[in-house]
Amino acid sequence: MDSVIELNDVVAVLGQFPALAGANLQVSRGEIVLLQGPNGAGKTSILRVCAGLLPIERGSGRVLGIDLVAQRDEVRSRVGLLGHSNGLYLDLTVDQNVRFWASMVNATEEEIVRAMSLMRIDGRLSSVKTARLSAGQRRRCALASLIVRRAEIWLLDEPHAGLDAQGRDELDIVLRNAVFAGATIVLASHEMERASALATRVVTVDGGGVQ
Amino acid sequence: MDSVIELNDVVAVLGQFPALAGANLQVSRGEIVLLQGPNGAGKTSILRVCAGLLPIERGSGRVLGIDLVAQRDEVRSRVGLLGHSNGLYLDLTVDQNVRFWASMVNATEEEIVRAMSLMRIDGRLSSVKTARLSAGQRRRCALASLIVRRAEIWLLDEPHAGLDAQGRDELDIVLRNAVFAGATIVLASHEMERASALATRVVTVDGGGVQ
Amino acid sequence: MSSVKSRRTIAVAVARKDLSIEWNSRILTNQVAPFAAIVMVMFAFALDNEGILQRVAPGLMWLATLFSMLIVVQRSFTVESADGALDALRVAGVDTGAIFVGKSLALMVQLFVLEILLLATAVVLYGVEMTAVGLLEAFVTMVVATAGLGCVGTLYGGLAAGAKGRETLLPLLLLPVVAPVLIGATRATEAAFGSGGTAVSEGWPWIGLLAVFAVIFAVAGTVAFGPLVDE
Amino acid sequence: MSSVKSRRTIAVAVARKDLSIEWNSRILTNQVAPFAAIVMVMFAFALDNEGILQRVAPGLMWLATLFSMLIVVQRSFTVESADGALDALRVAGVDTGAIFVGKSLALMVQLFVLEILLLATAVVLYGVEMTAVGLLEAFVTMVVATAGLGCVGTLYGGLAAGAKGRETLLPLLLLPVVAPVLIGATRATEAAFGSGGTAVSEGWPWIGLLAVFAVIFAVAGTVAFGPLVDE
Amino acid sequence: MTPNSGTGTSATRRLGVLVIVLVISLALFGLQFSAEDVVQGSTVRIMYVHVPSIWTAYIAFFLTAVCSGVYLSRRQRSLAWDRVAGASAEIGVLFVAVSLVTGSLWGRLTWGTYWVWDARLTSTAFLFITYVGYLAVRRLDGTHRQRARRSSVMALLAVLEIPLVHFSVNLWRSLHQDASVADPNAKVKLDGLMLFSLFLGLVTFTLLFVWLVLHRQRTMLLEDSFADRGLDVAIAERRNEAGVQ
Ligand code: HEM
Ligand SMILES: Nc1ncnc2c1ncn2[C@@H]1O[C@H](COP(=O)(O)OP(=O)(O)OP(=O)(O)O)[C@@H](O)[C@H]1O
Ligand SMILES: Nc1ncnc2c1ncn2[C@@H]1O[C@H](COP(=O)(O)OP(=O)(O)OP(=O)(O)O)[C@@H](O)[C@H]1O
Ligand SMILES: [Mg+2]
Ligand SMILES: [Mg+2]
Repeated sequence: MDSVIELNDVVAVLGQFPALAGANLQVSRGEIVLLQGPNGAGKTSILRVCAGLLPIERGSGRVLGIDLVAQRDEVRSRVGLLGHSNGLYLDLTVDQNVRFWASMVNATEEEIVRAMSLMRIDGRLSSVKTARLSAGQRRRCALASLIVRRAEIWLLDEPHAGLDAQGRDELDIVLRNAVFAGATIVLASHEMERASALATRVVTVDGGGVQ
Repeated sequence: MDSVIELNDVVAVLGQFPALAGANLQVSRGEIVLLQGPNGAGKTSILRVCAGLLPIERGSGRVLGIDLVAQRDEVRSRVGLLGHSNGLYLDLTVDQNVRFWASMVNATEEEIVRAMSLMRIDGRLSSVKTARLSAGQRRRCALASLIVRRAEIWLLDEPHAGLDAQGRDELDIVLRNAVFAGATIVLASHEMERASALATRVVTVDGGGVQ
Repeated sequence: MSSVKSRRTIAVAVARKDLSIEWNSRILTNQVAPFAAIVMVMFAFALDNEGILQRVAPGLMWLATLFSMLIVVQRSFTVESADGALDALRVAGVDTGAIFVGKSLALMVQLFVLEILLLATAVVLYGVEMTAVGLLEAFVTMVVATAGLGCVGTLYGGLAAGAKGRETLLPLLLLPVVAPVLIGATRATEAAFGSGGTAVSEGWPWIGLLAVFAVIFAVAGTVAFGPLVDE
Repeated sequence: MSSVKSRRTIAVAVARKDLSIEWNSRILTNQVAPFAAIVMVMFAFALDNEGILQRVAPGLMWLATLFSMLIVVQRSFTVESADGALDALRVAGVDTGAIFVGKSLALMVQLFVLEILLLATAVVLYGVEMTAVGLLEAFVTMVVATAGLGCVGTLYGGLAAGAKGRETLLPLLLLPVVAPVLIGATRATEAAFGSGGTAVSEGWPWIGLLAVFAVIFAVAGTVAFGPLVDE
Repeated sequence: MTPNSGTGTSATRRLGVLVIVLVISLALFGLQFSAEDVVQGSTVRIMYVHVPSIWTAYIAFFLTAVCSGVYLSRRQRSLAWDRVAGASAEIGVLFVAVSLVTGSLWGRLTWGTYWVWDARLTSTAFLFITYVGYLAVRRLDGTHRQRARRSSVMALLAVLEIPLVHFSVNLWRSLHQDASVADPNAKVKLDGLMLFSLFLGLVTFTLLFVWLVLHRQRTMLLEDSFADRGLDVAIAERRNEAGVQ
């Protein structure tokens, strides 16, 4: 099956507010789709819907052929999400964090080590509580935890935010390799130059819909 | 007096760790200095030292001629800091937040209105709890609260993060105007293109020191 | 910033801010008050078979107040540190004494509301009866005790607000310090309730004690708050 | 993910994670335990004039446990939602039943440690004497009661974890449910302490009741946790 | 929603009339025809409200649980079940409240106090709180389906408390009447007319309950569709945000 994500006129509400007011999106395997648009447009919401976190109020959606309305939970085990927040346990060390998420998908030791060295959080940092890390180091830790998941679909919300110049380049390489290995990527970003260079397709989100 | 910030061999510790290991920095009035460097280099720490938040362990520093070791609290009322976190009260509405910070420096109603419309958080958003805002909208709210402070020195930690394309341009204008009105700006950023275009001088931070 | 007028405006602004946070989030009414009520119900349930409820009602009421106070204080400083607002407040360079006064006021208002509720609960659940004078005395007790609790709570809360490890100190620091308030307020309220045949007049000396406590910590707080919250 | 083995590994991983968070932050040992201890001291303060302490000791011990439990449960889900880890956990698509088991286990361990401390405190403060059999019974009571509390705490804590408004529910939801535990455990412990001349043998039926409670909520939790934490 | 159409149908109107008739006759039997109690005198008449109301509450909560179970078990879940569950719980809470009030009044007369921390009284109070909590859970923000899913789980747990209330008197020594009517192998202490009035009360309250639930769940249906209507407007506004900035 070709299109791994398809949203049809999806409406999703936060509180009373329709963060998505009829959004349509088709993504086929191997694409790197960039969602761009003004603040509050609905990018994060789209990613959360695709991850099966935000329920669909109206309309329909399928991810990897699984219905987002009926079987949201099935979807989750097959996608990986990096949100605005890092999803770390701040009282655990870098090492403990990555290993915990790894154990959720029983990743091999060797994968863990590779992910951590890729994100350069091995060595001194590995034994520091994530609460004490600098902003960028925390982002790296989150990315490492994501890498070990080997997800089929990567949903990334401003993945470059906080990373230093070198980190950004490294991340791009990681993402390209992931796609090369069969993954599909949807990312939201405001850094047009870099992100559009990475993306195979750019989609504009605004007013809770896709233009 | 010409140089508004000067740090001499400043050592500052977080927990046991020397986040700054002998940093030197001179900034003269009207400059826009960009701190750039790898994650964990010490950019945030430098800004926090200049804001009088992080105490100086060794070495000496003066801001606006005030000694950072002896009279840290004097410094504070004259600088404005935007950190990685926004410093908002998440249970208050956008409007309540901005007005609170405004009342700390008794800013005029007219200034408040201007700041909020500059950051485009007036209208619908002004009555939404900041907890419910999107990442970028929250950043805008923080910037509005900063603008009303009319500080002499602006210390900005990745001010562009999360802002949409238009917001970034608007912010640059705001900063240039502030400098035009006599302020001095030190900002840390990883977005070299945009930040270095804005800055009058670029400084590289690494290993807790300034190269 | 140092002129008296502006200090007052800042204190007011801070107090209003804390209260509107409470107003928006309703933590006190929806979470703390039920918790306190539950504490008292549980007491009643665990102790009633002894039939001593009326006699210990005042003690229980003030215990419940203290536990709830822990939550309120922690909350009052969590909102500051949640998104780094405390830093912003420090950098705002406003007089820390004013901040202390503002936060204490807000805390007092919340505690007072809470105590009114608890008093009502005690009357209903524990079948307390009071004379007019007793009611007045209970009221004065609550006002004075609250003043003290507000100050000491803010003072130590500020200390606990800073770096991570510190917050673990709050209950440890706070409860011993407020023990005198517990005793004083309990005795005064016993007099007000006439529990165990105590006369209303016996209450006033205790209220005096509470007043002294309040004054001490009001002064101490205004002076010491700045250095404490500061890293 | 659904094979039994992997479910077990996940439950273990989650439990270990929660426990090492506790180990790193020491909230339980530095904050909750002292709190609970102080609670019991305060009880001693507030009630001692009656000399009824020994008789109500069991009730007080379990009250203190319940209050502490509220804090521990809230904490156990704050760490999840602080940096959005709960979302990450949901997206990890692991069996929610396993998560429930894991978090419950961690909670039980913490509660049990706490109860040991409280029991010791009770023995010291309230001068409780126990026979060997009594001690055994007290021990069994604690194990069974803790199992129940762990499950129900995790279940409702999960419900309270999500969006803002919810957390305010926790005390409201938890109180009526744990009331039976409070009663059962208190009575059983009374028997163990021999408070008010109750015979040790009287305790066992209550322990049975506690066991039933534990089983019900263990099953309910494993099934219902998913739907509840889910947005 | 046209103004003249309400939540009633001819059926519910007939039911309503029947309920009114029954209430009147219950008043007559309870206050007039039935004899005084040997010990309690006239105060026993409170029983004809106190007991039926709590039993009706039991019925209501069982209904809530059943509907919730059905909602969860069905393949394609219909919110109708959830609405009935919610309505029934609301009315149930109402009836528990009635029985709490009448009970404590009765207690004032017979035990000389409104409230004692007796097993049944307390467990009843807890039952009340539990379902107040259930209603609070229903009011949490979220979509209708989220509401349905959460609350039905809650309902299935909460219903377990009813046996606790019922048997509380046997579990713990208690001031309160033990199951004298409900329990089969008890020699019924009540004379025929009293018993009749009691069951008349039960029938009356049950029908009253049915009548109320029918209306309530219809108003809920209207509320939900009204909320959806509001959403349509919000969606239109949201779409217009596009491009304005
Ligand atoms: C606030 C006070 C009271 C509460 C909360 C209360 C609660 C209840 C409850 C829950 C039941 C249903 C028992 C069952 O069948 O499961 C009940 C039944 C009954 N109550 Fe009360 N009650 C109260 C006061 C009283 C008083 C003061 C009396 C009379 C002295 C009384 C007499 C009865 C009788 C005769 C029944 C029916 C017996 C039976 O269970 O079959 N109640 N009450
Ligand atoms: N409870 C609420 N009340 C009103 N508006 C809300 C509420 N919750 C969310 N919103 C709005 O819904 C939108 C959420 O959009 P979303 O977070 O997807 O934006 P985004 O495209 O990710 O923006 P950003 O680029 O800033 O991350 C925001 O406009 C926010 O203001
Ligand atoms: N308690 C601690 N133990 C060990 N290392 C610590 C501790 N606290 C802070 N650090 C280290 O101190 C440094 C803090 O640097 P700082 O936050 O200034 O970096 P930065 O230049 O702002 O980085 P970024 O670009 O990611 O924001 C980080 O390397 C962090 O790992
Ligand atoms: Mg976003
Ligand atoms: Mg930084």
